[in-house]
Amino acid sequence: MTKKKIGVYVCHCGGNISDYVDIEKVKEAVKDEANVYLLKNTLFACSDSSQKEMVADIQTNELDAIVVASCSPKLHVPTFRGVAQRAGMNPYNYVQVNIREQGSWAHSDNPKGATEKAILLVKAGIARAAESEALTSSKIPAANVVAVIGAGVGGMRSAIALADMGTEVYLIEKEKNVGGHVANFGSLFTTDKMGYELSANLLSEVKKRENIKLFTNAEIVEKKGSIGNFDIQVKVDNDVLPLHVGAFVVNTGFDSYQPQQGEYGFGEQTNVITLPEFKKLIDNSSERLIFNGKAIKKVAYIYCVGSRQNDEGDNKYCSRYCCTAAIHASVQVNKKFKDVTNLHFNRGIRTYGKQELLYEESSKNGDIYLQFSLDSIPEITQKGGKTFVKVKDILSAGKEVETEADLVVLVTGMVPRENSKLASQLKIPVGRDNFFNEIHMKLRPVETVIDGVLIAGTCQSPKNILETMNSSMAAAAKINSVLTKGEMTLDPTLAKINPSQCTWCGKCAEACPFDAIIQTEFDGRIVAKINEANCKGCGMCTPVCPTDAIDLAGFTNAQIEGMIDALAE
Amino acid sequence: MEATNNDSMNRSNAGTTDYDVLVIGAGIAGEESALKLADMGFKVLLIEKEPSIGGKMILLSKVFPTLDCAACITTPKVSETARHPNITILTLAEAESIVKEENNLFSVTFKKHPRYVVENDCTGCQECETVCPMVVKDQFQFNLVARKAIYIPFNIANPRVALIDIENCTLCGACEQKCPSNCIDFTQKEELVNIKVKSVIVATGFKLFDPISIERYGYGRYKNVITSMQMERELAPTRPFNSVLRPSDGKVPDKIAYIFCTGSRDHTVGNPICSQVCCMYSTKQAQLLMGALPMADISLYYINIRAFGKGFNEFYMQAKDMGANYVKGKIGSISEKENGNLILRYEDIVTGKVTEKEHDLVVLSVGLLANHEITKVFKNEKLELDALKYIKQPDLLQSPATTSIKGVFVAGTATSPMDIPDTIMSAGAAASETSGYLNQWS
Amino acid sequence: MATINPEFGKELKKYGAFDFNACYNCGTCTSVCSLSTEENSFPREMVRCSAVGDEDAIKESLKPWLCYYCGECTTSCPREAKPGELMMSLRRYLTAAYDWTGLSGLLYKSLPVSIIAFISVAIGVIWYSASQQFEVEKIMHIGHYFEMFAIAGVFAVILLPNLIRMWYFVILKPKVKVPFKSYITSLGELFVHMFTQKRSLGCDDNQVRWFEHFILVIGYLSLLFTTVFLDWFSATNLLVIILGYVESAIIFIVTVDFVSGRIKKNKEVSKNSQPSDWFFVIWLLLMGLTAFLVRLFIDLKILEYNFWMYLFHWIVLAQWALLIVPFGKWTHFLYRSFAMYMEKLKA
Amino acid sequence: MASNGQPKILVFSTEKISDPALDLAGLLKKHYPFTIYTISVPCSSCIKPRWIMRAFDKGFSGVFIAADGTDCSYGESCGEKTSQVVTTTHQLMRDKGLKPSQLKMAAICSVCAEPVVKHLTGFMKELEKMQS
Amino acid sequence: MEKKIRTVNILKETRKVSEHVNEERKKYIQIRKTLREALKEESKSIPQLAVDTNLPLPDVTYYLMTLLKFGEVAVDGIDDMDEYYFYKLIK
Repeated sequence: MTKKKIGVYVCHCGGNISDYVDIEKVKEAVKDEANVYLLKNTLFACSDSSQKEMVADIQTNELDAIVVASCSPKLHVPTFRGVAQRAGMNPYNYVQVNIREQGSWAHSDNPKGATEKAILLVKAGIARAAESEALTSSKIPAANVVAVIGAGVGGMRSAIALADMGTEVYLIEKEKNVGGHVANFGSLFTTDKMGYELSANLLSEVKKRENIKLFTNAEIVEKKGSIGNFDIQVKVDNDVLPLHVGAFVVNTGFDSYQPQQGEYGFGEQTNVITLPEFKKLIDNSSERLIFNGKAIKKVAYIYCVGSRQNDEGDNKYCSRYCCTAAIHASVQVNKKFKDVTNLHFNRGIRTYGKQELLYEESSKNGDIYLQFSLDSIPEITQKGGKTFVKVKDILSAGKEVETEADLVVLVTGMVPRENSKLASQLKIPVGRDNFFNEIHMKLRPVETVIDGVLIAGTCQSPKNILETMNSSMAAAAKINSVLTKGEMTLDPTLAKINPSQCTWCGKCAEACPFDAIIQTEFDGRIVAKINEANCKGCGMCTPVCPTDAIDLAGFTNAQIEGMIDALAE
Repeated sequence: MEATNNDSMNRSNAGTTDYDVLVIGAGIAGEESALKLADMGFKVLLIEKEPSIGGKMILLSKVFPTLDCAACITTPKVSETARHPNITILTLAEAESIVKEENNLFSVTFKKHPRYVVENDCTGCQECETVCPMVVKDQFQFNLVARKAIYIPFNIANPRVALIDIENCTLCGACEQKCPSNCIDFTQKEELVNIKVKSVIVATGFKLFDPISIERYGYGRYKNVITSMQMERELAPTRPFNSVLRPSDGKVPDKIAYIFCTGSRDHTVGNPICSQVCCMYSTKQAQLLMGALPMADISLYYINIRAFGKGFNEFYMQAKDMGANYVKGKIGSISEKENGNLILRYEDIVTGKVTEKEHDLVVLSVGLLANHEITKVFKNEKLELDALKYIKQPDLLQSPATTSIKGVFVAGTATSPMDIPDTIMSAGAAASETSGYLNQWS
Repeated sequence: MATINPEFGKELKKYGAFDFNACYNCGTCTSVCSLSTEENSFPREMVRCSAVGDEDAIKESLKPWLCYYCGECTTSCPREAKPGELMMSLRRYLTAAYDWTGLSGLLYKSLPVSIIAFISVAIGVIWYSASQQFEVEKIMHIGHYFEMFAIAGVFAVILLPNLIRMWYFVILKPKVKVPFKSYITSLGELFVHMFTQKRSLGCDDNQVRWFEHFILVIGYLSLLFTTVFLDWFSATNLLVIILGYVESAIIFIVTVDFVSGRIKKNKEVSKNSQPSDWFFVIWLLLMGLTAFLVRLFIDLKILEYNFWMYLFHWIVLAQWALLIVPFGKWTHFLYRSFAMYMEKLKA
Repeated sequence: MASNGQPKILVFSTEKISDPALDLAGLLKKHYPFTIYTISVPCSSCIKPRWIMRAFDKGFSGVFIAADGTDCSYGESCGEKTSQVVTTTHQLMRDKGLKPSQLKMAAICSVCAEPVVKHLTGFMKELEKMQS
Repeated sequence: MEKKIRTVNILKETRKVSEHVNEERKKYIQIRKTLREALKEESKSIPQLAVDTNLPLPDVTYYLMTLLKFGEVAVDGIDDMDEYYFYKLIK
């Protein structure tokens, strides 16, 4: 152990600490500890005057480390790290000891015990400070360039948002055309806009911006690197383009659920179609709603097709947008055509939020709603060339009701798009519902565990257009805030591998949730190495190492064991 | 050039702005927008009319569908916001007027209410609370218990410092005598502050529906009819009671009812839309209650279950599997028995019959309402509202965060009811839009 | 199994129903209704049957008659679907459905037809009086007989067959088994409800409405008795004369209140008046008023010079007896009490 | 062993979640034995078995891991990995003749002041019993 | 430490304390005293306290829980039916 000059400050916190903890006793007990060069008590360590005094102490005595025994680190670690920095000391040579929340207050019933505990805690703090290392935050250059994957309306919106914030964008679309599903939509709910208009508007905005490069018929074929510095190969038509990007926004959208052969007569009866097909029919018909040459007077909508399935189906989730989409279609039908009756066979209408107004509008139009449960789904039968739908209606106390229908519309949900290649290239985790998974639904809803790979729109979960736009822009804001400075500061509290001890078993790489452990060569051997850009400093890799070759900065064996020894006294 | 303008004095310092962005409201939407913009390097002023930032979420128990503890999720964000070098936070501050000037700057006047405690000196030791002789209903525990006239709003408040409720203060001065850091200052006065900003984000959130207007439910008259927010507090780790108890007599309830759509989807109270979160928070509370009170029966009276988000339907099915009793039918009326129990009358839609059930605690799943007072603050240009009194989003699908005023953006539940993930996304969108706007500026 | 019939809803709208499609089946209406019980839960079931178009279920149901329209369901309805008004419309619809002549439906659905019918009756009375040279004595005598025969005829030809049809829809067609003895033992129910409307006391709104209604019915029935059997207009007995005055005064005072309520629309029940409702209350009012005046004119001995007064009274009376009683709203008096009777039979 | 002969417990808490719970316990004056000492780490899954063994070697009677559980900001796998650490350490403890019950783990949320105090006082009682 | 100026005296010159506030203060002090008195001998449940103090049940709940919050009382077990907790006085 190298000899260090440590300054120790014990705070009274008014009387919050000193009323229970005998400060003098604490001082007396620790004054002879190794490395203690200076020992003071202070009424309020956090006060301005105390801070100034500390700066002066550090500078005049050339202290190597300081320990402040006061309140919870949650409150004042940044304060005293600031003190250290102002005095020219490395902020990581500062140790805070909590003798208030976990000292005087927790043991206000036992001042003697509180004092005894405070002594050991301060000693442990001193031991930790003695082993503390100066850490410097390293900076890595980061390309303020983002590859947005998928040029549906969400992807285009991400690209525009990023470009407006000053980030360069490569917008990569697998298909020949942009706009995804929405480009083929007519009227969109809760606005008076058309889907194709929205898509065209966005495309013209994309084209207006010089810092967006749009590639269609394009696909990522190779990816290397980490956040700030990814190198990718993009195949555009038949050429392969090397690009350097700082991050990805994955906005690959959804697929419409395709009913199985025979599901509600789909594929067997010609007048059973899906909602997307029906929407096209509405858009393409004028004056009269004609299907297969026959005028349609009664439309039966069957909800939750491919969503909210029971144990036999894959999709347990609710597809969120379909209730509103189907009702919106029925309202369009009423607006556009005379004398068409809409019959909604649903499992409980989920027009959440303002979308409720659409449900109300449709009801007032005279649409009829019938509710069923999964254990008794509507039966579709053919009698004499006519189609009949029969159901036990929950809303009519379980009475069986039947209607003739000219057209049966299956309200199909969203399923995750088949994207396993991209998922494995970018290492995007997939949730139980097979959609891409965010790292935390509320804290970090657009980030994945892989730094620099963000997700937005319906590849994450079913969403309507508004929600897709919000998440697309949120992803743009998040990644721009990381890349905008052109460099990234890495927190120095990272895992460190001692290569001479490492024998590469791969256990650490397996334990790391952030893909931060890579292989490298050392002395002709393969060993593990921390990719600092990805490391979050959680330390999950440290206990799994069979040769104990990994330490977490700030929590090294020496520091923790020093503390344990001190506390065990 | 309009050189003859006589306000050239103002104009001369028009180039100097105090902040790039003013964010009004420091709930999770305001915090998230502020953080993202601050991370991008913009200078942000975040003002909050309450004494603590964190909005409504910081007061919740756990959050659906992950059952994360709400405090665990908000407090890191709260402290990150509080600590960010590019963010200045003012609590107890209310915007008074916002005028858009010809140079596109916004001249903002806000009122800073006195705390009567010097914020930087208070250590949060709560010594003052022990000597204060006056109690008032604790608004942060939704009136289930009392607080003192000098008080720290709640344990995880940020800033965690005391304030004096001067309306209820007896001016005895005991706190001032007791305070170890001498931070109490009765001479503080209300201040009006004028600043200039380049852009504004409105993140003023929502109002909770007050069920007192639905007389049939007896809220306010029947002690054991409480709101879901009160139950939220009863379930929170920093709860007002030692356990989940009913307010009439401190009994551990064993037949609890939830009444969905209280104040939502209801024209009679003027709110025809669905509040988007009540089904799920009630389902969450049901799960938590089944954990806390294993013997209790929980019945949830609903119209439709809106379990639409990621993992929501699965969460709802899980609650059913755990034994939550979902009953289709809205409660028509409640009557109180002598022992404080409540009789609920409803039509069981499945059977089509009027039914009466007795419960010993009733929770009203109250909805969200628009909080539109902020529009009054905008003086020369109109911040438009939609038909439901939420902030209007003129370009809903293409630029959801823009408003009727250029340079003013909107985030979170100020636009519509929404859950926490949607709020965070909406706040991100507002940050993105604001950043794009500010980049054009230079 | 019922067949969904969207057309039925459109038909109902002609009887005054509106917005009931807005219902999202929360059941608030049923649970706030103080008359709704576990055995007889309404109005949502009726709203539902109307939306789905289950005509048979409605014809078979007595529930529309069990509702006394306090309006609580409508004011509490979160979707503004006006269940109370739907129940009112169903009563009109059922009145038409029970009526074998089909005239009720015609009059309910078409205001022009109603007006033509009223004018025709008026012309008939005037034409007849003209043919009698407007001779007061003679015409009053005939008027008295007309009254007696109209009552008997309308009852025998229209109302009785209609009641039998009601019984057919409610009991016979759905094959409800009723022991014969019940028909007799339940009669008490019929008369109690016919003369007291006891059930409406269960409504939450107030007792004043019941009381008004009660004295109106009593006033009306006793005036009928006084004019027909005691021959009030020719009576010399002071007691009978005073009785008639009191009764007619009661009728027009109460109906003035009813009419002004419908004008002011201050209660839910009076917010959505249909022509049939107006005809009913106004004609009642006119009957009370004109009867009072006719007798007054007699007592003042000025009727002879003011024959128009009696003519006017007779026109009102004829329209009442030939249109409103058999085909109009008057029938609710019978159907409501028979509904309670049949309800008892079914139990 | 502390001066009063009470068993000593070493608590590993996590900086963002369970340590705040202990802070809150103090704030709420929820008392627990003073011979409970805390070392705070970023995530409970970074605790090395050798540290725990060191604590036993040096005289601690019990070690308590206040884990993050599902709230952990480093991802869902935290709980599982922390359990792995406990399993590994249990093996080492058995080899040394220590009882597995001397090492405890529980998920503690950031405001779980009451539960954590309950856990710790309960653990202390168990250890006292074990000693006597 | 030096005693600084009592700023409350400055405010007192311009501000009056409302009647309502004084009443509420008295009420609290009174109820607090009553509850503490009632708990002196043994722990009690809320219904028992209501009987002993003649205070309405909801008031007992509200003020007792307030005392619990301020750390003046603590939970002391629950009755056999698991319905009502007992509360004891601290110190």
